[in-house]
Amino acid sequence: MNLAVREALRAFQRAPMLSLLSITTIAFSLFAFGLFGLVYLNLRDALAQVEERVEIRGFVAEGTSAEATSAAVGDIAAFPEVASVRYVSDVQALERARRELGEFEDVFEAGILPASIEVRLREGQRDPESVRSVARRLEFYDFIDDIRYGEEWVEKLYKIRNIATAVGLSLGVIFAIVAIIIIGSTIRMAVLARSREIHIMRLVGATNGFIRAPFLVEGFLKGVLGGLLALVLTYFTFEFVGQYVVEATYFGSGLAVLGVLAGALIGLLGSAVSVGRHLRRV
Amino acid sequence: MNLAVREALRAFQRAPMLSLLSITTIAFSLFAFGLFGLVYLNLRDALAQVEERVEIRGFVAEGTSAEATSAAVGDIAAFPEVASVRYVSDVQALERARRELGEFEDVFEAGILPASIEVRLREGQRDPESVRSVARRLEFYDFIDDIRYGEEWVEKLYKIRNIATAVGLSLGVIFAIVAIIIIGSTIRMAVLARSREIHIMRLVGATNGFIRAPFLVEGFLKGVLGGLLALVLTYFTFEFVGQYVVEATYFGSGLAVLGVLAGALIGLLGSAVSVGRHLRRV
Amino acid sequence: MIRFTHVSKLYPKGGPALDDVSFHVNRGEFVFLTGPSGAGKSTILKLVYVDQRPSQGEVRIAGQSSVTLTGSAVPKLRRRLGVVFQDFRLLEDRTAEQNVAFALEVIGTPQDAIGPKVARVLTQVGLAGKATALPHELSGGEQQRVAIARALVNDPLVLLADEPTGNLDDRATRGIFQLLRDINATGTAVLMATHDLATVRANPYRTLEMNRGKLVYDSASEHPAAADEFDAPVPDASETPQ
Amino acid sequence: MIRFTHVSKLYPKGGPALDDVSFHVNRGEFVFLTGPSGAGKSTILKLVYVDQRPSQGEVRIAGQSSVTLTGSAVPKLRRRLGVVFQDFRLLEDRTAEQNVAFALEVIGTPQDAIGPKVARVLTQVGLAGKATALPHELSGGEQQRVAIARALVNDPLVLLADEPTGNLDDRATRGIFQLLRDINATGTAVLMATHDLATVRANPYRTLEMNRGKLVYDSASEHPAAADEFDAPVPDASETPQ
Ligand SMILES: Nc1ncnc2c1ncn2[C@@H]1O[C@H](COP(=O)(O)OP(=O)(O)OP(=O)(O)O)[C@@H](O)[C@H]1O
Ligand SMILES: Nc1ncnc2c1ncn2[C@@H]1O[C@H](COP(=O)(O)OP(=O)(O)OP(=O)(O)O)[C@@H](O)[C@H]1O
Ligand SMILES: [Mg+2]
Ligand SMILES: [Mg+2]
Repeated sequence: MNLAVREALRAFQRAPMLSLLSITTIAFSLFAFGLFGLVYLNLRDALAQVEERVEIRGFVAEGTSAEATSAAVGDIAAFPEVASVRYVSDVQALERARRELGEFEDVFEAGILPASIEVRLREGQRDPESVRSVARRLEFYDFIDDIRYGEEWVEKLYKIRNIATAVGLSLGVIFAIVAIIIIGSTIRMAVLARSREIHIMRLVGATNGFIRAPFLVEGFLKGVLGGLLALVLTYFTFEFVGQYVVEATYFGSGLAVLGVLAGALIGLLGSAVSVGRHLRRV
Repeated sequence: MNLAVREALRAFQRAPMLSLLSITTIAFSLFAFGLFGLVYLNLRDALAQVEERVEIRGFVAEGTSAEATSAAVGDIAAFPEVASVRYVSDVQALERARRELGEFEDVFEAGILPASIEVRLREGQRDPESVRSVARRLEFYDFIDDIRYGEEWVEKLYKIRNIATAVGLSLGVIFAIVAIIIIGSTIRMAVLARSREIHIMRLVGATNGFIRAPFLVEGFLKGVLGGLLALVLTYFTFEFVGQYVVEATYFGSGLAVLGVLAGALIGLLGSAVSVGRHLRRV
Repeated sequence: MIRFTHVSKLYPKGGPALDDVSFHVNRGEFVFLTGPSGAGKSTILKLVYVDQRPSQGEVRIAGQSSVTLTGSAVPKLRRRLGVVFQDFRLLEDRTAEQNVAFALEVIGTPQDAIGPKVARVLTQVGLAGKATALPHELSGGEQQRVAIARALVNDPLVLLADEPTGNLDDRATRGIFQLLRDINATGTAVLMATHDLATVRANPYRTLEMNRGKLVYDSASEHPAAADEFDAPVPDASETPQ
Repeated sequence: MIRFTHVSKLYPKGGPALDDVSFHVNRGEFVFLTGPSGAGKSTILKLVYVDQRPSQGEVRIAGQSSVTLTGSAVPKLRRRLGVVFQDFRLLEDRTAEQNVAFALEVIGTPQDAIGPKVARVLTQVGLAGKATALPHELSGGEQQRVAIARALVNDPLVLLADEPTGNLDDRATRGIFQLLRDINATGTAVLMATHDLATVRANPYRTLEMNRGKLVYDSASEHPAAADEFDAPVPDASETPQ
């Protein structure tokens, strides 16, 4: 094994740039996974918070009787998805608007904001689908003029999360494939360059496992180095974002170790596939 | 030369994946340049259009005399950067608001929109810097309460353009470097793998140029293929964007040929540097 | 030890390299293999160290048959052989010393046993002073002696030597030949392919003569064969010799 | 043609490989170079084809001096020499034919002239039937003959042959030697390093004997030297021979 490690290090010397490139590519692969994994994690948290504040607001037509609205409030409260329902009169609405939009105070005059029924949903029922379905059911009340809900925002966040996941996954997979190709090619060339040596090893009684070992060690080392580099990269990116953009959650040491292992796996895989295929031909 | 091309093609056979990777990396490098080049071109056009509509609006305090405002209008018109100045009374402002923001009609009531002085700048003077400087000079008039100008939009577009240029340039340069490294490493390994052959070539009287030629041809071919691939990639991206996002301008055939030449140059460079360095040692 | 039974070898290109060859070599025997260029001498040796498989017939080596030998059993068999290749087959980027040590590392010899063994065998072939030279820093004859040292260092059961003195002058040839005789005296069988008729004539060993793939002369058929023990399995002690 | 003047060669490792060697070879001469393994025979040849430069003294070849020869002039000089290397130096991934053709391609011989030349020279060395075999598909002696064919195909001004018959049996040796004699008869100087004392003794050519880097015997010093024309520049006609 000692010999295998020595031979693997020799290989680094022989193709330093290509080895570096393999390591960097593995690192980028894991970095892409890691970065978009972090985006996913943080967006998931953000979504949970935003969803908490999701509310459906039905504007009540002027001159609707108090009985009609309170009957509706009771009905709506009975929907399985609904957590709470609240009636906001036009006076309350104006007050709230003044409070919240103080800046534009002069714009709001009495009577321009209508009364509304405001509905909050239970946890787990706040996805765009459920929100839309409750909103549709509110439309059945004749006296409800217009319905608003933060639909664009929720949908946007969901979209961002999905895009981030897809981009992260595909970038990661692409880089992983490129890494495997580079490693595989490096080893293909190393096997070609060392074919004479390999042939001689065979002739003096070396087993296939013995011949294969340095290549596997080489791939494994590259993978581990790539994984560590990826960890460093994500950490600095994360720190940078935390400082200049938003506070975010980092992943735990368990996931970090998993990342390095994933690198080792990519490295081993690239080596194993290539060395298996090429040794047969030498 | 015939021999050099044959040897170069042999090299492709020996390391097909690595050759493909070299080509792809060159393609990505040029793709990055090309794509962000296109973004730059199109943003430049968009900026020109947006800037045309840039206007500075000074809101006039209630109860200001007509003489004061018209004197100010005269003064401002004399600024070198200014193309035109217009006074908009409160009645005109409300009308315009109703027309433009029909949707929110009920929100606007007489008296809430103040009168204003609206200033447009000359072409070439519409960059954020000039706009800000004119706006600052408007502040000197006591009766001007508040000044608004599309500053965020202009600055945002400028920022996007600058970011796009920087991202494009750096991505392009990074990929170009990676391409040169991959090509260089491929050739380094090829030189190592063929060192015996190269030594023998020397012994039977081959000149250095003769030995170098196949490697240079190899790099050149990779570069040209990479350049063509990049053209195809940008073209499809461009078509896709044109169909689903916005109409955009594509670059002419002169630039396209330049791109392929740039690819050839990257390929040649990667080969030349590596082969020069390694042949000396064989 | 080695038995060829009606062995033929046809390479994909060209005619038969071996044509119905049968002979056996006993344990501890010393055998010359002669014949003109292209006669099939190297091919016989390649069949013994299983670089090639026979097209027809059977080759038995140390109790193993070419018919049943699996690919994974080949390394184990080779560790019990020492081979001097006609073209030396030294590793270009390792010193003489490292080339010899390599053959020991490959078979898992403990690290601290390697140094002394290598030094001893390099001295035997007269290259103690060139231990740290790379192959391209050695003369042709010196390279050949490194190849011989590598074949000997394992204390093999059988030594296969393909033209081991082709690049050596008369005096060096006599030295190497004496070395092979010493090895043989310790019980190692030696099968040596050579063009050097002077050496063959000067030594009273058995001679196999090949021509165009056929065995045309076997001096052993003139005098009685030694105790026939060629087919008995040999205890596998070669990995921890001495 | 070739003149060594007080030439010494010290390799970075080890003692002097050549020690104050002086001799000259005239145009069209046939010279044997003998001596024990490690004596410096290959080193002399390497100095002639400028694979090595002398540490001291001067080597002149075809009017070029090792003192003034620039690196870029070396290929041109080599094209006028034919070299048979002791270790053959064939390209492993090319056939016998391609290996020989390669030497012509490198020096820019027109494509349609290559085929006939290659076929002719392969026939001369007795390998017409093995033209499409790769080196590893050839016996040791066959590889050696490919190497000889490659050295001859250029119609060189000087043929340097390092142990060209080391892997050949007596009959093949006589064949190759006859070939070298024929070449020599057309005016090509031949400098042949060899251990084969039988051949040396059987032929009345000049013999240089080396030992430990020193020139210890020159048979030419016993009889008068031929017309001394070694230093005259030779017209550069080797690139379009015949
Ligand atoms: N791998 C191969 N493929 C095709 N033909 C081969 C192969 N190996 C050897 N041959 C042919 O088989 C014949 C016998 O070769 P072999 O190497 O056994 O000869 P040899 O007796 O060792 O000759 P030499 O004294 O020249 O080394 C030769 O004609 C050779 O060309
Ligand atoms: N590149 C080198 N570096 C160091 N020493 C070298 C180098 N080449 C040759 N030598 C040494 O120089 C001496 C002479 O070598 P040379 O190859 O000339 O011998 P030779 O006469 O051709 O011997 P042989 O008959 O064995 O081929 C030898 O001792 C050899 O080890
Ligand atoms: Mg042979
Ligand atoms: Mg020599």
